[in-house]
Amino acid sequence: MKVLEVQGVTKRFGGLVAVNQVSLEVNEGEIFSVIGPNGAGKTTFFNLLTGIYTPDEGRILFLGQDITGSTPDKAAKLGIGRTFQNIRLFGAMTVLENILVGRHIHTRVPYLHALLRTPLARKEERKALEEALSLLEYVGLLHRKDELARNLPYGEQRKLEIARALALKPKLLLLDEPAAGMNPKETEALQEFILKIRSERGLTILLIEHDMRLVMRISDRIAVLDYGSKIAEGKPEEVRKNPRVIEAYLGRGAAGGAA
Amino acid sequence: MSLLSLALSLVFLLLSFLAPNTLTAFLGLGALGVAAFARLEPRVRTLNLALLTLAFTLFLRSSGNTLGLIGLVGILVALTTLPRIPRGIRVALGLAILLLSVPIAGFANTFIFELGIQIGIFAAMSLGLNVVVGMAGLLDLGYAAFFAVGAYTWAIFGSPQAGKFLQGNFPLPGEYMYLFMLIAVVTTAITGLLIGLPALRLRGDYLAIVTLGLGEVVRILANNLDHPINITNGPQGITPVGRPPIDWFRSLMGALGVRLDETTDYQLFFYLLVLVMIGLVVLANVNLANSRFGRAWVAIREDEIAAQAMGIPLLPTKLIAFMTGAAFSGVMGVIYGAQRTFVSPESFTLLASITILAMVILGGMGSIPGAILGAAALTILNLDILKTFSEFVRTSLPWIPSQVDPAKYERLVFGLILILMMIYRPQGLIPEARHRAELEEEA
Amino acid sequence: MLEQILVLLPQVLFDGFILGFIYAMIALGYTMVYGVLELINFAHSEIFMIGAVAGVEVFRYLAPLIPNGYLLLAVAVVVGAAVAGLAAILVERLAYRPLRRRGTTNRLVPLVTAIGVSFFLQDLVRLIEGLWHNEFFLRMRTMPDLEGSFTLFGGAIFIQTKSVIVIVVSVLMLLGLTYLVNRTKLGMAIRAVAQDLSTASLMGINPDQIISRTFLIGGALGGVAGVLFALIYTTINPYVGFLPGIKAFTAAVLGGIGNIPGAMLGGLVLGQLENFFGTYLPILTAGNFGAEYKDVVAFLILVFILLFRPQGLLGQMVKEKV
Amino acid sequence: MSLLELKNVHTYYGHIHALKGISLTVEEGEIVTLIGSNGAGKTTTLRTISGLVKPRQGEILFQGRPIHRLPAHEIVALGVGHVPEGRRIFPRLTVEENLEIGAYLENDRKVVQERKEQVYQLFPRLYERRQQKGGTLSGGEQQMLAIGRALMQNPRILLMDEPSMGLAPVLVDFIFEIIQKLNQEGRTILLVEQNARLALQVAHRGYVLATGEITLAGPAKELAENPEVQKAYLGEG
Repeated sequence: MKVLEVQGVTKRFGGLVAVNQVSLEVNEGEIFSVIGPNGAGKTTFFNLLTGIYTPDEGRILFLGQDITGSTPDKAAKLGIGRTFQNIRLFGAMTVLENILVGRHIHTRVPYLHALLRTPLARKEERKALEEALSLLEYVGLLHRKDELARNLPYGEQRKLEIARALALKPKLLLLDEPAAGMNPKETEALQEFILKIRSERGLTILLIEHDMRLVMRISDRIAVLDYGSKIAEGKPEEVRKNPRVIEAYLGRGAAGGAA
Repeated sequence: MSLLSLALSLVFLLLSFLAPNTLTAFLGLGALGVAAFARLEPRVRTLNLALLTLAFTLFLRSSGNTLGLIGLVGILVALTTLPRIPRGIRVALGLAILLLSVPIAGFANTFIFELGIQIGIFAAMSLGLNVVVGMAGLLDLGYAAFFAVGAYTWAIFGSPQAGKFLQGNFPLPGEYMYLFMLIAVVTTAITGLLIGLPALRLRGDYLAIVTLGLGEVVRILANNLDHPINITNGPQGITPVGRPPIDWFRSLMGALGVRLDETTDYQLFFYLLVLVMIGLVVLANVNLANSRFGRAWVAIREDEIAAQAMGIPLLPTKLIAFMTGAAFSGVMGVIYGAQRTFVSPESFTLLASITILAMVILGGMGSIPGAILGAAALTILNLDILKTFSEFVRTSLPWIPSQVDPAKYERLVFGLILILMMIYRPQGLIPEARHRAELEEEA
Repeated sequence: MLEQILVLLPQVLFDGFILGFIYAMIALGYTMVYGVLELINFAHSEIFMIGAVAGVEVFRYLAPLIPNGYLLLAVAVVVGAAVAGLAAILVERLAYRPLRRRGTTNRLVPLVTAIGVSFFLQDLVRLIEGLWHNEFFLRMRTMPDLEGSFTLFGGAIFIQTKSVIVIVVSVLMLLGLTYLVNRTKLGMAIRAVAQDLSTASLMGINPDQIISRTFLIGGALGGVAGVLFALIYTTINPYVGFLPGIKAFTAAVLGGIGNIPGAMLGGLVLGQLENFFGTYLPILTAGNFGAEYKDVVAFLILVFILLFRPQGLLGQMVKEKV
Repeated sequence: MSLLELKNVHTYYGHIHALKGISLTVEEGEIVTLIGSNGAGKTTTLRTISGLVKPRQGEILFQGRPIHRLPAHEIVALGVGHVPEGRRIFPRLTVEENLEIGAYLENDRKVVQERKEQVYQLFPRLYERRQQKGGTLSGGEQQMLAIGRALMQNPRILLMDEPSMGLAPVLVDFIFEIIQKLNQEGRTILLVEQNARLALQVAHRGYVLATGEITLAGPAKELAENPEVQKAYLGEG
């Protein structure tokens, strides 16, 4: 089944075409990576999928439903979770509270119930708390639950951001450069983690990443953006050998060097 | 240290009997400072606070000096914020101060009641604004508009005013005030919706100026809607605004052995009513803060884009915060109008909005004890200290021109408080954990 | 009714221009500071008021020495500009710069400070005037040679000499500022700091210095506007800045905040609209709603622009980086 | 004495420890490159050198003089030119004004004029567009303008942050040719690049950054042949 279908999406900022006629399809359970040089339009592409920007042209279908031009909160409610390139945690909230915010849409407490803290509100809050704690345990951050998110080390902030997105119980998870700023050991752990959540949580994952080792190892398929246009798509080996990709991104002579 | 602290408290207690004057009050405040900030054993600290409660009560009763009230508020704040004081003692001492000390002093000096009621009304409003500014991070500079809507909601129908444009028997009987407290929740929430719906779509700083403008619009309407139809009676304001009959309260108090006269009966009644309201407002604040709504507000304040990515819709969530704050203010407006029996546009200027904002900021954005402390401090400053200072200037410094009347310089004082707090202690006097983290980090 | 409207129209348009020029000059202060610091400088309305007070004091003390009204006004304008400019620099130094130094990211902090400064200055001026003259409602002394008037188009427009002065002075000011901003090195540095403060510092520009000068220029313009305001409306007090201030801010937003020609245009448009409603609202509603609602109109305009064209008439959309 | 020397520099963004003890040198006349993945601290290193962020610990010496406590505009005045990440040209200044603001510290009109002519010679494209607003230029033209603007300062060292970012291959080649040309004319360049292959081709020496630390250093040729580097940054293995 296709989780995501992007059909000819274009986004312009003034004269600049940030995303140009990009189409792609992501199947259920896949890890699909989008790579390309800095400034190639990858993050803009994510922002189009999550409703932060509205495309000038084209359509976006999520689970067969047209979500073109929807708002970020609607995209989240439909089941698209995401992380951000430059980590956007709620820094002054605790780790646990960050997860609880992630569970916002699943905590069904009407306003008056919350105001009066009725039995219904208590029950829902308790449930939310239990689930949040078990999620923290799952990702290995339980011991940090009462610390402010901003005080976590960088690697754990990245992890918490993914955990917060998981709290949405998304069907599609968008990860924007999750390995940025990680050393090889941390990257390896991240790789295990991504594979684990994919298989255990039945997720489809769309990944933007610069770390080629990570991308080549975990992606089922890869699309390459350059100058806002998709210049290649395929399995990791295919992409790696594609001359256009080598020229635009991996660097001239990369193929020769590898040989 | 423990001994010194205890000794200080005891000296103050003794002096409260012998020489209840301003100097003694400062000694008492000093003793309170030591009891709150020195490294003391929890038991010693608790004992100290109990002693000080007794001493300030006696002092207030014998002198009527409002510095004593500051002391009592200080103890309340200490009780709510200091760690490791047994829960039972917190509650017992707190109730003793609110239900015994203040009324005892109030019977001796009715100004204390007046001050207590004003503090209470402003504290409840600060708590309401605290939801909007402190939790959700929405800078509302027109908050007094909701106070006005609440006050007018009852004033128009609780006085003969409504008869000027409606058929029917006005004023409505005083007991309708309780009903109108509920109605005011609705009218102010609707006003909040009308102002918020356009304003909350805007970025933070634009929101501030638009709420300021729309707050002014409400005041202009109150000032001018005496024609073509006389709804608000214009700048003269509306009087007399009805109060609920309190025969039941008199007999209840009589049964408890409290003798009331014609001024103290309503004062004690409104004082207790305001206390109940603060209790409710605090409860609502705490409940909301620990709910999905409270978390969503903080999340929006921290990062709107990330909050949206968590499925939180911006406008509706902000509107709920805005309307909640508005409703708190509206209810207090009804009580304010009834207690003073007079409502006029004068009370709802930008100055009023900024005063409430200054209370929240002084106490600490997002902090519940902070909002109460801020309200107490600024109300006492405004109603008492500046006036006393004026008196002093008039009698002791006659060379200062008569136009320079310190009581009229609230803006100078509030402005200075805002500036100094923002520069030196943006997290407020009693910071909430989150804001402390956020604002101290920058320091 | 239509006839009544038409008869009044030339006069309404002319008066609207005068109001508009004053708004435009104040609006420039808001827009320039917003341009460099993204701060709504609430205290700018008090800088304007300080200029007005300075003008009144110059008239009070120097009128016996300078019998020529025009010369006296020139002195008042210069003093008003200097005092207001200085006050603006002081505000920046004492209140805003410490916040910048701390690197506050919370946008509420500078805004609340600005409100505090605004309130503080109102009463500070009142205190000073109270100690000085034992009164804080001030009257501008009238100079006979500034009190002339004439009519145009067979009496369709009644024009005071003062009005002509306001228009001449403000046009000169606006032209001067345009030259300064577009043609001088300082102006280029101001624009650079406004567009990208940290990159400007990579050009060797000292942002603090440029910000200080921006406050000086904006404050001086506000001060001139204050003197002209006092000249036209003759009575002022320490709280007189609030309404013109918030309307000038509206004008700045209307033109596109941060945009200098926009502020001028916005000021003129708002002056016209306000004067228009102030005059015609009572006529159109048969006296039921009077001129007092013209402020309401200004606020509603503010709300509508912010909602439907937040970038203003001449501004450009700024997108947040995600 | 090295032209530029960093000694054990630590920089923080809030609680995030972005640079964990960076030490490096740049000699007069060299091209030195910093390579590493996104978030490794390359840009932070340049921003720390030019004073946009302050190091919490460590020293930065320029011509032997400590500069790590100076504000950015004073560091520029000493001769450190910075072509920032993402170009950061002033969008509402014209091309000509963007260049003139680059020479803000030069008061001699004649000198400014001469430098402007040199830049136009280097990038004739900019001359054609000199009256256009910076924001209307294409990405490649903006990069030229950013380099030209820094050259207007006549800097002793040029810090370049990802000049190839988002550019079409043909333009990337052009920019790298310019970098080499500038170096041949005697300019010292500290180059941060994601395109490690190209960077190592033009540079004399290089440093590899990972999570705020220097993990490898050496002559560019050696680094390009290092299997670790090839695997991590050249998309091989």
